This record gives sequence, C-alpha cells and structure tokens, in this order.
Amino acid sequence: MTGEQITFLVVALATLGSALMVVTTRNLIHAALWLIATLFSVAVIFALLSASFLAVVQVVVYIGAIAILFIFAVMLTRKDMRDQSPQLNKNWWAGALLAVLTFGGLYALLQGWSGLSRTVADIPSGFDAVAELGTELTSFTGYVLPFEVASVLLVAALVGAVYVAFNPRSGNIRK
Amino acid sequence: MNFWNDPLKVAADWLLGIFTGWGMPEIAAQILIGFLGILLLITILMVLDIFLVWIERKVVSRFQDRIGPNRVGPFGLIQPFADIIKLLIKEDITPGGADKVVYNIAPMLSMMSVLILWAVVPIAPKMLGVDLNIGALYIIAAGAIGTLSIIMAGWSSNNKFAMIGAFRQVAVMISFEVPMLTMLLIPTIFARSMGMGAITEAQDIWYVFLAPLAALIFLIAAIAELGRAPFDMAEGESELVSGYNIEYSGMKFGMFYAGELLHAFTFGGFWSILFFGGYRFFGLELVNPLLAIAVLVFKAMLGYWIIMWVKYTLLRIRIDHMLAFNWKFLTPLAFALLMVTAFMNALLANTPSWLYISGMFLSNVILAWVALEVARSYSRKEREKVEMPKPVVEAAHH
Amino acid sequence: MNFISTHLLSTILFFPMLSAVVMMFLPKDENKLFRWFAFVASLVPFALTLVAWFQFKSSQPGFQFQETYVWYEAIGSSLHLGVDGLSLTMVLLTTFLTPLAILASFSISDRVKPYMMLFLFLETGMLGVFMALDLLIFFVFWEVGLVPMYFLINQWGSANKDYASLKFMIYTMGGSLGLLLAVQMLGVLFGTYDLVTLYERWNSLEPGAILLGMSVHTVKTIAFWAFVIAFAIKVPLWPFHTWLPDAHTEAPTAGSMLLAGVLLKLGAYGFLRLVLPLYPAEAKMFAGALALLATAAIVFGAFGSFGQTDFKRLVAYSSVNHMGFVVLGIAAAAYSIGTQDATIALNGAILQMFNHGLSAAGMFFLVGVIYERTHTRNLEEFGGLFPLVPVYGGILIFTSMASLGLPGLNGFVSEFLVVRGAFPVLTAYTAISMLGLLFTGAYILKGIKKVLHGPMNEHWAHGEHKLTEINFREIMVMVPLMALILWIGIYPAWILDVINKAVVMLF
Amino acid sequence: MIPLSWYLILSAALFSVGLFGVLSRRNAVAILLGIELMLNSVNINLVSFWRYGDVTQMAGQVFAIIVFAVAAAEVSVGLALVISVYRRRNTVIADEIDLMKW
Amino acid sequence: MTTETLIWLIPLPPALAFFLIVLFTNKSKALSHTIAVGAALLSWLGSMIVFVRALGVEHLGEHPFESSINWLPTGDTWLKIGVLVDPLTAAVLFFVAWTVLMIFLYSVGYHNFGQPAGDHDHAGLPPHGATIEEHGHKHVVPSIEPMYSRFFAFIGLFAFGMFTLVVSDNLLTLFVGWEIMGLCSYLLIGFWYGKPSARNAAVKAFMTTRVGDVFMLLGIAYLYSATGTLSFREIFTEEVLHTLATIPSGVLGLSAAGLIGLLLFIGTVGKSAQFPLHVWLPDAMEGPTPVSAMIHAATMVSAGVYMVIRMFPIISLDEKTMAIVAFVGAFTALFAATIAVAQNDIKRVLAYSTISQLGFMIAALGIGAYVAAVFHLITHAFFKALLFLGSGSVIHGMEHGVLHTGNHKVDPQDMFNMGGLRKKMPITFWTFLIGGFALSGFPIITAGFWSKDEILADAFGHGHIFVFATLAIAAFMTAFYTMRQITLTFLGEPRTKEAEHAQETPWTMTTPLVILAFFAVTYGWVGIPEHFPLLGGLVPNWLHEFVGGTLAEHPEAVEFSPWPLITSFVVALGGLFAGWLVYRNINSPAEDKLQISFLKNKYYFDEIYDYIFVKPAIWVSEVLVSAWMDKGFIDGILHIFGPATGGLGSFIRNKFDLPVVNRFFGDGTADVTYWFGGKLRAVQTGRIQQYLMFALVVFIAVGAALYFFLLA
Repeated sequence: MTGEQITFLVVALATLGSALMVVTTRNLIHAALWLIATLFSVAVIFALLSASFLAVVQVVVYIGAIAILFIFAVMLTRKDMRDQSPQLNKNWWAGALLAVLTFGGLYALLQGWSGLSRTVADIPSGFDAVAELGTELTSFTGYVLPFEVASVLLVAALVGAVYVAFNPRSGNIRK
Repeated sequence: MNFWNDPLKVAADWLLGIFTGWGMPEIAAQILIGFLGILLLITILMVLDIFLVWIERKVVSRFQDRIGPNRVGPFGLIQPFADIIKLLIKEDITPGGADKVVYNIAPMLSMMSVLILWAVVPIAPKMLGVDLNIGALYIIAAGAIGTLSIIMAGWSSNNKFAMIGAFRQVAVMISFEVPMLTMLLIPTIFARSMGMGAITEAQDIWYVFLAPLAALIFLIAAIAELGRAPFDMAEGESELVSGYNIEYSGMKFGMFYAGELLHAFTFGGFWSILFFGGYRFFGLELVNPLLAIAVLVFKAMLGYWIIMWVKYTLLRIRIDHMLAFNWKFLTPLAFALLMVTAFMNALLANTPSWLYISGMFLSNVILAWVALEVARSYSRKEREKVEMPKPVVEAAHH
Repeated sequence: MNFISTHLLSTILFFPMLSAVVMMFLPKDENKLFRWFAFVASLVPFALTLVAWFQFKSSQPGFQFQETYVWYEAIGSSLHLGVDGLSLTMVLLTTFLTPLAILASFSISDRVKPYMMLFLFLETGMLGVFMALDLLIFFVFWEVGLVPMYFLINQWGSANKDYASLKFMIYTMGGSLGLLLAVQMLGVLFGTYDLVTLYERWNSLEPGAILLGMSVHTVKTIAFWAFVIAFAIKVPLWPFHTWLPDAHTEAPTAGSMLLAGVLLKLGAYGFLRLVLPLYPAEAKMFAGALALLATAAIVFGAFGSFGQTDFKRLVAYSSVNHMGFVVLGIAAAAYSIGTQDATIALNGAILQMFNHGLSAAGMFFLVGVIYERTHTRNLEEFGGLFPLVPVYGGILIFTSMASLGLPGLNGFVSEFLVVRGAFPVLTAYTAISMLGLLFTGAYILKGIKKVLHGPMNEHWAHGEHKLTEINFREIMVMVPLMALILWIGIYPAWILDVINKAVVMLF
Repeated sequence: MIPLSWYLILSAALFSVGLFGVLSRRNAVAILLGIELMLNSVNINLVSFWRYGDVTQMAGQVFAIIVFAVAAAEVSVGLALVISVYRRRNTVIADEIDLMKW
Repeated sequence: MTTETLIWLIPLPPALAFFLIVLFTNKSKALSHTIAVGAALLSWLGSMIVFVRALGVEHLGEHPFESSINWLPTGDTWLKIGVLVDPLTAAVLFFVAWTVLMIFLYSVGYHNFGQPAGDHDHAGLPPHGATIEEHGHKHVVPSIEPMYSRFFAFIGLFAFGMFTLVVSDNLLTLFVGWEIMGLCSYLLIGFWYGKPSARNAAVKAFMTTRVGDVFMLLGIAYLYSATGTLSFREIFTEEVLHTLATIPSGVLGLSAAGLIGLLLFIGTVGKSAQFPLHVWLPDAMEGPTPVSAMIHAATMVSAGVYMVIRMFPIISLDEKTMAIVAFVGAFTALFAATIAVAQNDIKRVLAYSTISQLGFMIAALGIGAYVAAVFHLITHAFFKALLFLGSGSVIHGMEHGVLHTGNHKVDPQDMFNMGGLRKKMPITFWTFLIGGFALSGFPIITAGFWSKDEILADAFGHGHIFVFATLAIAAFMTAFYTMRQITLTFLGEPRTKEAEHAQETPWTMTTPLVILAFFAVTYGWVGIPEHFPLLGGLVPNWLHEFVGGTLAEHPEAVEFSPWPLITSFVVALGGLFAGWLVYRNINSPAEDKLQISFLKNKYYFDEIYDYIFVKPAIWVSEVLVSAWMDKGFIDGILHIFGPATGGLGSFIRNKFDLPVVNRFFGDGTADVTYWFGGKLRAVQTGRIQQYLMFALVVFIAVGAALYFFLLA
C-alpha cells in the first residue's frame, strides 16, 4: 500500500465523513461548515488526480463563494441561532433507503463495467494541462460555445437572483 | 560547494545526509526536511510579523507627528515583545452561547490563510515553496479561506456587532475579489503563465510600466481585501467596536491582529512581485540569493508602507459606498482594462518591444482618463441633485 | 482593418441588420437619436461599398470578394457571398439609396424606432439578394426583403394601405412559391445550391437524360417558367403589374423610394443572375414571349401612367414603363446571346436598372414632398405651383426629364442602348415600344403641366394652406441623386465600363 | 497507484449521501447543500475519467468547469428563492412550502 | 489653342451660364444677363475663330477638324463621341453664332431690363406694366419680366444645345443637342406658364416633335446596328454607303439606307415643323418673341434641315426617300404659304412663312440641291430672325401704346390694330422692310432672292417641274403675304390710339435688327452663280465651292437657264405688288376678302388631330388601360382568388374542423384526460421531495428492469 493510496483513503474518509455530517447535523451552520470540509477534501482529491487547476477553482468557487453564500443564507433565514426542531422530515427513512439503493445500484453497475480496472495514464512530458484547458475552452474547434453559454447562464443567474431576492420594502432603492 | 550561492540547498543536502545516516528511509527524510523548511519559513515570518507591529506603530506615529514606541529598548524595539507577553498572559475568554469549536478554529484559519500564501512566493531565483502554474488563482483561494475564518469568527461569537462586522467584511472581501482576480490576469497575459516564479522571471520590464492602471486597481482591491482603511468599515472601532473580533482576547486576538499585519505585508509582497519585478533588481538577484531575498523584502516593505500610508491618510468609507464603488466603478473598469489589454496584446503581438510597451502604457492611461471623466460627470450630476439652491435660506439672511 | 477586408461583403450585408438590433436597445422616444443613428448606420455600408467599388478589379472574370460560410450543410447550401460587376452595381445602388431614403423619412414622427429598424432590415434583405451566390440564400433574402416592406406599407402607408400591402405580399409570395419549388428541384437534382457550380453542371446535362421522370427539356422549361413568373411579378411585367401602383401609392415616401429604386431591380437581377445563365436555351426559345410582355409593359405602362389623376400613381406606372425596357433588353439579349447586340442590350438593361433606381426614387421623393405639404396627390387639385415653389419646381422638372429619358441625363443612355441592342433582333417589338417612349413624354409632361404650370391654384397661395418651399434636408436628399443623374448622363463610361466588362465575361 | 474504481465508488457514495440529504432534510437550504454534494461527486467522476482516460482530451475538465458554473448559478438562484420565500412566508421548511398542489 | 480644343469649348460657355444662373445668380437680374450675354459672346468669338481658321484650310472637306473620345463601352468596342468642323459645319456655325448673339442681346431690351418691377406682375405671366410717379402725374411704363434671370438661363441652355448639335461629329450627340433644344423650346414656349394657352402650346410642341424624335431614335438605332458606328466620317465612306444602299430593309421595298433616311427625315419633319407635324410651330408663338426668333426661325427648326443636310449622303441613296422628301417639302411650302395669307397675328404670319421656307429647303434637298438648301438655310436664318425680332419690336412698341392708353382689350399682335408705324418706329420699319423683301426674294439685292432663285434653278435644271411649279407658286404667295404684312403694319395711317402712341424700342433691340439686316442683304452675294448675266463672276461663288466641298463628290452647278430667273423675278415683284395693291387701304378684317375660315383655321388640322389622336389616346389610357384592363380585368381576376379561398376555408372549418376535429377528437380527448386527471390529482402533494422520491423510485425500477432484461 503506497503513500498515495493511504493519502487517498484518508481524504476519502474525510470526504464521506464530512458529507455525512452535512446531511445529518442539526445545526445548519455546522452543516455548512462541514460542507466546506467536504469541498476542501474534494479539492484535495482533484489535486491527487493532478488536476491542480480544478482543485484551486474548487476552493475559489465553492469555498470562496458558494459556501459563504450558504452561510449567509442560513443566517438570513434562521429564526433562532439554535432551533432544535428535527432537521429530518418524517419519511427520511425512505430517503435513506433510496440513497442506499442508489449506491447499491451504482456499485453493481460499476462491478459490471469492464473499464474499471483501467490504470492511470501517464501525463506526457511538457504537457501543460492548464494551458491545454485554456486553449480548449477558447478555441472554435473546442468548447468555446459551451463556455460562452455557461457565461450567459451565469449572467442570467446573477440577474435572476438579484431580481428574486430584491426586496422593494427594504429602503435600498435610490430616491 | 559554495554555501552562499544556495544556502537552503546546501543545508537540505546536509540534513539529508544526517537523517539517512540514522537509517531513515529516503522518502521520509525528504518529507521531514520539507516540513523543516516550512517550519523555518513560518518562524521567520512570525518573527518578521512581530517587528511589523513595531514598524506599523512607528510609521503611524510619524504620520501623526508623534514619536511612537521609544521606551522599551532602543527605539522601543523591544515593545512588540512586551505586547506579546501581555497577550499571552491575558485571560482567554470564551463568551457564553458561543460555538466553542468554531470560535476556536477561526483565529487559526485566519493566521493560516495568510501563511499559506507564502507557499507560492518566489523569494529568490528557483527558491519558492511550490511553483504552482496557477499561483494567481491560489492567492484568491487562500483569500477565500481568510473570508471563511472571518465569518466563522463573527458567527460563533454570538454577538450582534461581531455578526454585522463579519457580514460586512465578507461582503467587501467577496466583492473586491472580482477586480483583484481580474487584475491578476493581466500579468498573466504578459507573462503567459500564472506561476508567480514565471511572472517574476518574465518581467524584463516591470509590468507597472505596461499596466499602471492594473497596478493601481490591484492595490485598491488588496487594501479592501485586507479590510484596512479606508475600507475598514467592517471593524470600524467607532461603529462596531472592532467588528468580528470583538469577543476575542488574549492570543486569539493576537493571531487576528498578527494575521492582519502579515497579510498587509504579504500583499505588499505580491504587489511588488506582480508589478515591480519581485526579487529582480537589474541582475542583482543573480549575484546571490540572499541579495534577491533582500530585494524582495525591500520592495514588499515599500508596498506595505504605501498601504499604511493610504490607511493613515484616508477617511473611512460608508459600506454601501464601498460596495457601490466596487461594483459600479472598479469592476467594470477592471473588466474593460482586461479586454483592452487582451486586445492590445493580440494587436501588438510580434511588434518591436518599444511599440508594445508604449501601446500598452498609452491604452492604460487613456482608459484611466476615460474612466475618470465618466466618474466626474456622474459625480457632478449627483452633486447637482444635492446642491439645490435654497432661496428660503437666502431670505432668512435678511 | 484586416477583418473588414476579408469579410467586406458580409460586413456590408449584416451591418444594417446588426445596427437595427442595436437600435432596439436605444432609449425610448429619442426620435432624433433614432433618425441619426439609422442614417449613420446606413452610411457605413455605403462607405464600405465604395471601398469595394474601388478595390473591385473589373477586368478580372468571375466573382470577387467571395466568402463562404457553412449554413445548411445537410442540403448542401452554404452562405456563399460574392459580387461581379453586375451585382456590385446593384449593391452600390442599394447602399446609395438607403441613406437617402432614411434621410427622406426624417419627417416621419410616428413610431420612428420600428420604422428605422425596418428600413435597416430591408437594406440587409435587398443586399442579400444581390450578393447571394447560393440559390437558397438568394431565395431567403428574396423573402426577407419582402417582410419589412410589407410592414412599412401596412403600418405607415396612406388611406388604402391594408389592401395595397396585402396585395403586394400575396402577389409576390404567390410568385415566389414557384421560385421556391424550382429552387428545390435544382437543389434536389444536384445536391447543391451553389450557383457557381450549378452554372456549369446544369448546362452540361445532356438533353436526353431523364430527371424526376421527365425529360431534361420539360424539367428545364418548367423551372424556367417558375423562375420567370416569380421575377416577372417582381419587375413587374405586364400583366403582373397591378400590385405595383397600389403598393407604391400607399407606401410611405421613403418606402416607395426603395420599392421603386431597389426592390423592382430584384426581379430584373433575378433574370440576369439566374434565368439567363441557367436557361440560355429556354430563354432563347421564349425570348419572343418575354419581349411581348415587355413591350406590353412599356406601352400599357405608359398609357396607364398617362391615364392617372393621382400624381403618385402616375409615377408608379412610370416604373412599369421603365422596367419594361429592362426586360426588353434582357429578352433581346436572350434571343441573340453572344452577339454584340446582346452585350449592348444587356449593358442598356443593367444601366437602365441603375438609372431607374435614381430617377424613380427621386420622383417618388418629390411626390412625397408635395404630398407632405398639401396632403393631396390629386393632380387636379394642384396647378400653377411653380411661382410658389421655384426650387422644387426646378428639381421636379430636372428629375422628370431624367425619367423621360432626355439626352444628357442618365435615362437616355440606357434607353438608347436597349433600343440599339433590341432593334436588330426584335425589330417589331422595339418599334412598338417606341409608342411607349412617346407616351413617356406624354405622362411626364402631364405631371409637370398639372402640378407646376397653368393658372395658379389660389388655395395654396396663402392662408394656412400656404405651400412652403422644399427645405434644406429635402434638397440634400435630391442633390446626390441629381448629381449622379447628370454625371451618368454626361459621362456614363465610369459605371458602364464595369457593367460592360461583367456582361462580356458573363454572357 | 490508485485504481479507478476507488474514485468511482467514492463519487457514488458521495452522490448517495447527497441524495439522502436532498430527500430527507426539511430545511430548503439543507436540501441545496445536498445538491452541492451530488454535483461534487459528479465532478469527481469527470475528473477521474479524464485522468484515467486520454489525458490530452480535456473534455472531462471542461465539463467539470461547466458544472462549476452550473453549480454557482444554481446556488445563487436557489438561495435567492429560499430567501424570498422566507421573506414572504417566514419559513424555509420544504414541506410547508406546498401551495403548488391540487 | 488648337482648333480642336477650341471646338470642344464652343458649346460650353452657355451651359456654364445656365448652371451659374440657376444655381447662384438667380436673384440678380443684371448679373444673370451679363453672364448669359458674355457666354454667348465667348461662343461667338470661338465660332468666328474656328470659322476663319476653317476658311484657311485647303480641301477642308477631305480633312476637317475633328477629335473624339470614348464614351460608351459596347462589348469590345467603344462608341466614340467627338467634334467635327467641315465646311457645312463652319457655314452653319457662322450664322448660328451670329443669330444667337444677336438674340441674347435683343432679349435684354425685350424683357424691359432697367424698368421698374410691375405692380401686380407675378412669375408665370407676362409683365403688365408698372405705374411710376413722374413730375406730378403718374403714368404706366413697361415693367421688367419677373423671371428675367430664368429666361437667360433657358436660352443659355438652348444655345448650348444648338452649338452641340452643330459641332458634333456623330448622330448621337447631334441627337443630344437636338433633344436639349426640344426641352428648352418646351420650357421657353411655356415660359409664361401661367397662361393656359402657353402651357398647352408647350406640351403640344414637345409631343409633336417627340413623335418625330422616336422615329429618329429608331433610325439612329438602325443605322448604328447596321454600320456599327454613328460617326459621320465613318458612315460616309464608299463601302459603308454601298452596303447600306444594297441591303434591303424589308419595309415597303426600301433599302436600309432608304429606311434609315426616312426615319431620320421623320425626325426632321417633327423638328422643322413640316407637314404633317407642322401644327406645333404656330402655337409656339405663345413664347416670348426672342424665343420665337431664335428657336422657331434661326436655330432649332433649322437644326432639322441641318440634320437632313448632314445625312444627305444616306438619304440621297434611295430614290423613294428622296421623292418623299421632295414631296413633303414642296407641299409644305405651298400649304403653309396659303395659311399664312389668312393670319392676322403678326407673329403667326411669320411662323407659317417659316414653315413654308423650311419646306423650300427640304424640297431643295429632295431634289438633290444640296448647296442651295444650305444657302437658303443660312439666308433664311438671317432674315427670318430679323423679321421675328422686328415683329417683336413692333409688338413692344404697340404694348407701349397699350400701356399708355391702358386699354388692355387691344391685342398688340393683331396687325389690324396697327398701321402707320413707319413714322413711329423708323429703324424697325426699315429693317423689317429689308427682311420682308429678303423673304419674298426681292431681286438682285436681297439674299433671299439668290438662295431662293438657286433652289428654283436647281428644281428646274434637274427637271423636277412639279416641284418647280409648286415652289414658284409658294414663292409668289410668300411675297404676297409679306407685303400684306408690311402694308398692314407700317404703311397707311394708325388705325388705333395704341398705334399712335407706339414708340421706338431701345438700342439693345434695334442694334441686332440693324446687324441682321446687314447680313440679310449681303449674305446673298457670296452665292451668286457664275453664269448669272452681268453679275455672274463679279463675286466668286464662294459658298458653292466651300460648302460643296463637304460632299465626297463635288456637286456640279446647274447650267444657267433664263426661265427660273424670270420666274423668280415675276413671282417676287408680282407678289409684292399684289400685296400692296390689295391691302393698301384695308382697315379691318371684315374688308379682307382672304379671311376664309378654311384658311384661317389652318385647314382644321388641330381639330382633326385632336379627334384622331389626342382624344383616343386619352380614352385608351384613362378608360381602356387604367379602368378596364388593370382595374377591371386583371384586378378582377385577382379579386376572385380572395373570396374563393375564403369560401374554401370556411367550408373546411364548418364541415370538417368544427364537427370532426373539435367535437370528436379534441373534446373527446379532453374529457378522458380530465377524468384521469381527477383521479390522479391526489398524488400532487406539493412536496418537492416526495415528487423527487417518486421519480427516483420509478427511475431505479425502470433502470433495473432495463438493465436486467435488456443488457444482462
């Protein structure tokens, strides 16, 4: 068992553990914080997969923006800092069952798949993944269109979010 | 082997010899040495940090025409140590109803978010923690963690002021991350790489000459990122009695405090790396790595000094003005500048360098001028809205 | 800039449309802004066209400034643009007239924004037809040009606009159905719509072959007539011309300017670009019929025009008469293809298209000017206005003379060439069409006589009806037209040389 | 040397966990949290397939990036909705937001 | 400056003057007429220089001044246009330049330059006179023409057209000038467009000439397509003419040359107001008198003849054409003369005499008397211009009288209102007398005698007895009505108060009269035949040599015979005497025996044409084409489509859509769906997570099923 594998196992355990905490913990702020832990370990996994760019973007986008957004949302929507009402709805067991079923199904499918034992491809020397990614994202033969569409999506989301969350009653309209 | 040419390397080899001599496996030894290296760096930074306290206090006192610390030790040099001892022996209060774990993690995160930045700082030729080919992004990522620490602190303190402070601070930081990131891309465009080392190496001419406007915007964004004046609304003593870290005391507060100072210094460093050629100074860096380090530290200090200068000169800005300024002026300007630079870069590709440089410089200046004109006309309109003539008052005089 | 030079045509083509889209986002109720924006936006293509005109190598065969973009790969149709001397002339005409039309419609104050946008769209549509080197694209733009014009007539037209617009729309649509079918057939037969390839392949078909279960001859004949009818309606040729007086009369001034100035040319252009090259044999076979219709158009157009009491209708009918000469020239060329007569006839026809574009636009504008002031077009209600509006009168007489074909002005050159080219091959038709030429004079003089001459109609002399002189803007609309009219009339070689070379190389 | 299956199983597990969260949390924000988990698991898949497939084909990473974009958009809009719901109905419990029924 | 360049420049000044006046100096009357007259002077100067240089050239006919440029690309070749000065051109240029200049000058006075603006004049109507205050009592004086500048612009453009026509070396530019003059004549006849009569006359003139023009255009097209060129020098070469003469045209057995000649000649018939297209010229007298003088005496109508003379080599190729030409000419000469006898309007008389004189020339050409035609063309230009200007002067004087008495009922142009003017306006009288004698061919001294005599001599010499006879009679009547005119106008005693108060016109008007009178006398002496008794050979027959050189083979002069000489003596003197005898004491139309309504109404030609051509044309265009064909027939067919489609649509809707589609399929499906929906609505709990669960369950179930049953 190489160090690499050990690292992976540790990180994976961290991921799953924190993820479980996300979905189970009562305190939503904690849930959000646990989410951050999960995201961070996922970033580490990316790093393990030598996708450094994605790893960093994971941190920037998810932790820097999304998670913070979550925390804001939680804080803006809580009635009381420690409301101890049950956080799981009444048919949570069904959810659990389904989740397990899904995992089982996926696992079964994976077992049936031949490419499972595929080994890691070695990166050719002088191959800069980031540069390659950049060219792919901006070249007409590559993915410029999806990329642009994504940007449009973001703008739309921006406008939409502002519009939806905008509160006419709060006085932040310039007179 | 000459020690002075590459001290770290020599030391590392020496240690490696020792450890392997003890029969430690090669790989483990490497890791150990790596840890030692990090330890060394952090220690140095910490010590530096201690002196930063002194420097800041001296500088501010000069700005305010005072003398500053001068009792303890020569020029009050020992003063910071006294402060530290005071912090250490203070009682460590944890407010009731606080979220203990989070409350305790926050300061560490704050400190960490600053320290990890140094992983990508090229302190001398071929001498930097990891030469990430995405160093620029890494800076933002670390900044994100800083944000996290602040909000954790603010929330877990179970205190309205802390909460509000955290909110504001985070809002400001997230907002100003946008222009900052954008400005990080401009040296990237010039150097064709995001790696800090590469950017430094590529600066045969300081990028500040190619993109003065970019340097300026980066500085502003950085100051906001630091939450220093004039963008210190988040912890404005007079309004929020120092915001998110209100409940902290003792060494926990000390960490926030030290973190902020070091952060400022670090951004001074980044500023110099991105726009002022980092450790490079007319080939001086090639003579000896230590000289390179000295150059870097000097430039970083200059940057830090400028940041302080701003802080102790300008007034505090209202929070909504801060955000409005960012979203309505700084960010669009940054985007515009990015586009212009990219365009000019494509346009002036493979032209003689003097043309390239002058083109870039001119485009920056012109863009800045246009932006200022727009801002001026806008502000004039605003002012006219406000300054309506009041005949009633006139009548009152007689 | 490099991009412009490589994408010259597409820039010219799509600039108006894009600026129309941009216009959509302009603030509301800024009529001044809209007008000037549209005007400037339409000046840009003109400037670029001038660039093209001077970069154009008239003696180099084939199409120039070609651009090809994937458009509809599945059926082998691509956005293939290109111009030769023939289409470049038309492009020049279009981009030249559109700014003038927009300038002419500065007086429009009702829903300016959509009006101007429609104009810009219209320009793109028209330009597309002239630039397209792909049958399907050709057809698409053919229809695109239709829609804005429909709305212009229907929304900004005068009293009888609904009837007119509907007639215009249905008539043209009806014609283009056959065109569409024929286009489809060609596409199906050859798997491509690209004209350049079609030119040789279509004619290289050996006559014996069987297409779609019919002999090549039948197929070609059907397709030929489908094309001809579509274009004949657009030109318009007798007896498909009755949409024109209504449409022109009801359309807003600038609308009729472009309608007469450019849209009619689309039909004639279709003849030249598609019918002659694709169906030389059929064209030769049916040249007589074509000439007959053309002559009918000339003669009846002239008579019809002479018979009108509505000034604008009179001018509208004159278009029928003038375009008849274009078709006559084409028919003559089709009959004697390859000879010098054919070349001269075609030169005449194409130049006539250009000239009519100028003079008809001018006439319609002048009618519009007087209509704006008097709100009537009835010739009987005018009379003796010359003393009131001397400048206007002078301009009107000048333009009328151009349209009458007075030597020394542009109309004569083209008409002479057409007659010269048609006389040896279609002597009888030419002789008969002289009758039309005679009555051209009749109706033009009638117009002048009824409007300007005679005892002054005191109604317009004073009071609130007092007739005001043509203003600076309107003069500025006319000046370029008149300058060009005179220039071509005195020294036509500058444009005719391009046309001539193109014709020689093309046919 | 880590076999591909580990990554896949990890992502499957993460996915299921997120799914559980989505299905069984009462708080709307928490549901969004679950969704984030699922999205992350997807990203793990994408990246690992990239790494274990032809490295020069960047499709995996490109998709991952687009997933980032989607996630950001989804969260911003989702949270905005949650907040506006909270503002109007003063609750964020998913079960209590059930006006859209017969 | 080389002669060629100079020739290019000759037409330009007037055109320039036109544009200058129209665009800039329209406001300033003085500036405008200065520019115009100056331009005319320049052209005159150029023409004179060219003329003199042309005289200096030996055998100008073989190698004239010519230069040309590419104008129209036609396929691989170019259609060239250019200028050409051969003897004919030179001769014509001479009189054109003179008359034009004279008329420009005359116009200044005629339009009362220097007089005050009228009381109630306005543009479009002749001036009505202005009241001025002069020491104590006010009286009415002539007022200046409101559209003064415009007039000079127009005649400038006209002069441009005329010069272009004369110097052009090809039929196309000749036609250009031709049509430009047509336009100007239209504009100038309709100069006082306020008068309905003027406006109609203008349209009439334009349309009538245009009839000729379209035929001429056909002829040009034919000639161009037959020879491939329009340049005279290239056409008038042996082989071209030969081919033209030989290939048949297929129209009434004419050769190509014949048909072309005929078509071109029809153009002339229109332009030179020959029968049957003569009707426009008398009406054209509505225009100001200088216009009548210039357009309808000196230049434009002569242009028609000039064109025939130009194309003589082609026209003369075909006997039939020549016969037609001769016939038309001779007939017109007589026919117009007969009408002239019965006219009372001083200008109309001259108009008809013009027609008749042009007929002389045409007839001369028809019988191949080339030089004679040219001769008469030139002399006629001089004395007819003189006569017109003289009549204008008379009218002007009369108008003065009218203004003095203020009785506007009196028509200042009616000869029966005049009488005894010789005392009132002596210069006018004498010049007019000279012109009249020249017109009637007063023997030996006047130019008209020589030219007319030469025509008669040619007609006689070449044995065209009918033509000879006709022309002789015409000549007699010419002399007769000329004398009638003179008698009624100048001799005797004033018949009206207006006539008493008529007075001499200013120098700007009289100077041209004098100069023209000079030429009207002297120009005849350049063409005295050698064999003329006594005088023959005293002065060399320069004209014959010079102009004759234009043609390829020099026309030989007809050998002398006494008969035509005697004839012309007799007819001229006899006519004059008779005229004086009859009219010396007739004071009112009533006493005039020759006021036959048939003649007075010009054989009712206007009415006939109105019924045959004008009314039908209007009916065809307004009723047949517009109303019946377009509106009725074609649109009728179109309008059938509308209702038809509508009916079909409504049928489909009512019979198929509503019952079958809507009732059965539509509503039926809807009901079923509604029922199911009612049953299934319970599932909609509104709880998002439950939906998700259901979805997942189904998904997993289906997925598993597919997996096991399909893949495994």
